[in-house]
Amino acid sequence: MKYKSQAVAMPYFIAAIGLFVAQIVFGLILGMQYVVGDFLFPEIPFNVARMVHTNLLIVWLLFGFMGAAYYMVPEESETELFSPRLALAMFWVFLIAGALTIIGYLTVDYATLAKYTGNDILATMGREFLEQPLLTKIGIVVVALVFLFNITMTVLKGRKTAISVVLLLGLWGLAIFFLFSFYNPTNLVLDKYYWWWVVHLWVEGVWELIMAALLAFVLIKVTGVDREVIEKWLYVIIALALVTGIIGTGHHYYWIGTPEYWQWWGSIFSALEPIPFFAMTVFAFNMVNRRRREHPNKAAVLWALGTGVMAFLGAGVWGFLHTLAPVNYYTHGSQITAAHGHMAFYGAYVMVVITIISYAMPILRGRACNSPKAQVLEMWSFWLMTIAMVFITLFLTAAGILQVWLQRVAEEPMSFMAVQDQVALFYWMREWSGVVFFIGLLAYVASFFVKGKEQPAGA
Amino acid sequence: MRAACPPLPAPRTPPTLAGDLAIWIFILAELLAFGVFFIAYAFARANNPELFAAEQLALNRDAGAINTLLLLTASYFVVRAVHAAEAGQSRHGARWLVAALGCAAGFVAIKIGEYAAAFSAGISLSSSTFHMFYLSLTFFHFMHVLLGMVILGALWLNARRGLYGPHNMNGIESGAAYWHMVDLVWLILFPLVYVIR
Amino acid sequence: MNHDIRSANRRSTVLWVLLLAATVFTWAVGEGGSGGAAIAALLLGVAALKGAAVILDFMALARAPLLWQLITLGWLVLVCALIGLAYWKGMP
Amino acid sequence: MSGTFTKAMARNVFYGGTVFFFLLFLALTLDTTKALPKTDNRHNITADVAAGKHIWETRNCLGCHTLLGEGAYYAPELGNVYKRRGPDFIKAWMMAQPTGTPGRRQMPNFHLSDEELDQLIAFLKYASEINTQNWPPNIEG
Repeated sequence: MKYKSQAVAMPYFIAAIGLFVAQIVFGLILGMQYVVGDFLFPEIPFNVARMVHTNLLIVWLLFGFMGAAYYMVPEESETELFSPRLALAMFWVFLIAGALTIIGYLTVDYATLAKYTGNDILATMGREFLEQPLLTKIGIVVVALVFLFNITMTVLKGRKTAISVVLLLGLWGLAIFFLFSFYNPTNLVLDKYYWWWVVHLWVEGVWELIMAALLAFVLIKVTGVDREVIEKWLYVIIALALVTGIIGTGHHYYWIGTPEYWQWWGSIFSALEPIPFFAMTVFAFNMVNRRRREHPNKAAVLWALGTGVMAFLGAGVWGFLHTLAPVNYYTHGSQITAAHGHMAFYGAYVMVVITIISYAMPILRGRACNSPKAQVLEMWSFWLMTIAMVFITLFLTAAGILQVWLQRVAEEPMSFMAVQDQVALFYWMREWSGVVFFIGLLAYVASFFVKGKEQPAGA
Repeated sequence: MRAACPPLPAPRTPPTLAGDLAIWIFILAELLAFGVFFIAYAFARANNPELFAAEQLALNRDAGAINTLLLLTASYFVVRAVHAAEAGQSRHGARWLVAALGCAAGFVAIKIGEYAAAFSAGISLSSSTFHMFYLSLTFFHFMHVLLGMVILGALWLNARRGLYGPHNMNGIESGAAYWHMVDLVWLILFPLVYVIR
Repeated sequence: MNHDIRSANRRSTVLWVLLLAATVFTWAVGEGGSGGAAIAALLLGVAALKGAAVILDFMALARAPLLWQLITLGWLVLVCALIGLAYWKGMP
Repeated sequence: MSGTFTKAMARNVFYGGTVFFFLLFLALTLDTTKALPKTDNRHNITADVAAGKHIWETRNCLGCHTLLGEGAYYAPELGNVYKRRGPDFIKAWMMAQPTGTPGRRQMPNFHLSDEELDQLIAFLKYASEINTQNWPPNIEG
């Protein structure tokens, strides 16, 4: 650790991993409810479990991004953080707000929660991924602004590198596009149109800047390749990501009451969206092959390469699979969407956050890398989680293809629920893959507690 | 292809790309987007050739042709500007860039006239598949012309200050390559959308 | 060097005039009002030749590495070929 | 691939390309905003529809169902449920929940009043009349 204030990243990373575990527990509950419909009903209805599952994902990724920024920015800027105390204070505010929200979801009826948190003043709740009560949303904005202030001031007073500027841009974009979550007109089409300005322009827009910056940072550290080389490829990759991804928003505007031309614009540009992901994979492997040093943290290198490959598969390939309008006409809102969502989020964002944690956490704990024993366990967790996720995706894809066939293509279409019974076998296999994923995650957590001969810090 | 062209000078060794690799990657992305758009147009047309032909006939082919001449001429002027810079006459090249900007402005003016006529005739992105493509393709290209003009303007500012020369060609060659790309896609767009039926 | 540039200028000027002429030709065919497979193929061919001239001379790819020539000319040929295929498919 | 490759040019391409495509996106958004009245069924938005949407949101219906294909994939599409089932069925269905059949997926009872049910149905009727370019492919959603 080069700067004392980087230490503030540690609680963020710990919270991220803790919430990740909770997210997967709820994922397992959901998977179970897919096959045993009345599992935990009425204590935890499906809609509540799903809300917790997706919201936890978003919150822990945000914890991860913020932790990453607190770790990276002092080192990039070559100066201490503007205010470590503010960063720590915001950690507790965000953690408590997040915990209260989740407890609210689980203990209070959603309509009651809405009533007591000001949803009648400004209705923003009840939309996918934006289920948070108004108070939580405002809390997110406050935390984000304070965080951005802290980070921006740090960058301004220190060295400005391409990585820190791109990271800042991504984080500012994240905050700005979140503001559209406060816009909720009665007109359903407008509501959906701008809902995607949060969701799509996050995950296929500004988050990609954050992801690319994180990846570039770790690659510089573990490969020792010239910063100049990595930074110019960083620019090229994010340029391609935004050039295709911004108009690519159109692939969500096919069937929600928007004009027909989005089918063309959306198809054409989102067909190009795999290119930046492919470029990122090639880039990551290329840099590792050109490495000038053997970094002792093998696990971090593995996660970095895995991010490239899995982001390309999940976001690139599985996205392309159903992005063309004539295909999407049949697959829209089916298990194929779920398959893509799982692998894309895991491959792009979960893995990149774990990459930075894997790289930074040993250093934060005062060593260059974990002991070989701990690293071996961590690599086991990598393979368990990643392969399990591949299988989750494959089974959901199979379920989706069958679902589309029976429900939408067949001469005599079956009803939704009848089809669900037909594909139950795939849901069972998905749930078992989920269990393996959970085991992998437990192994990952355990790897933090494995002792062994460690290398001293200084790398 | 090469045989059709006048003799080329002996290639400089080693062969190099004129302009920055970054701009060329961007150009490739743009060419891909345009290419896919063109092909989409052609296949959409194949489903309904009569309707496409009828609406296509109503387009202003004169305006399209004049705009092609303007873009080609602008491109030629840009080539002259690059050659001037290579000869160490950056300020002289600036004048060629002004001429290119003039042609580009002419293109923009004619295009705006065309759009005005189309909108007053009630043509919109939603009025028919052909009009959707006509407006989308030309507007997408139109915005590229505007961006190209911004780039040419920046080149002009630098060229006027005498910045470019045989040892500093990266900027002007990159900008020029982008402008030629804008020209290149129009060379396909014009016959495709305005003429071939 | 200067001699090279003068000859390059001359070559570009000749190409420019040819490109203008080809454009007028395309326009005249359009005014003539005739359609059909042969005309479509002819106009696409002219467009491809014009594109090749711009790529090789204006964009100076004639003196670029072979890979880049293949990519750009390949793009041109592929796009024109697929357009041609679509027109052929849409013939009555 | 020789030739130059500079960070400054890569940066310019990033900023230029981003601004360019975002402006293009804004232009398309502007056109969409102008074209929406023809497809989004806004002239049928009544006070009941607005109230119905509020009920829809505060019961987190999207936590299980899809609406125009967006939401969770646990329960049937409701964008066209008005056409598939009709108002009376929907009302009866919601009042009969949960079924309590062992092992089957359960929908909570939201204890909506008759008026609230009518408002929710008004919202679903409005949603079913949005021009979705013929999606879903058939009535089963």
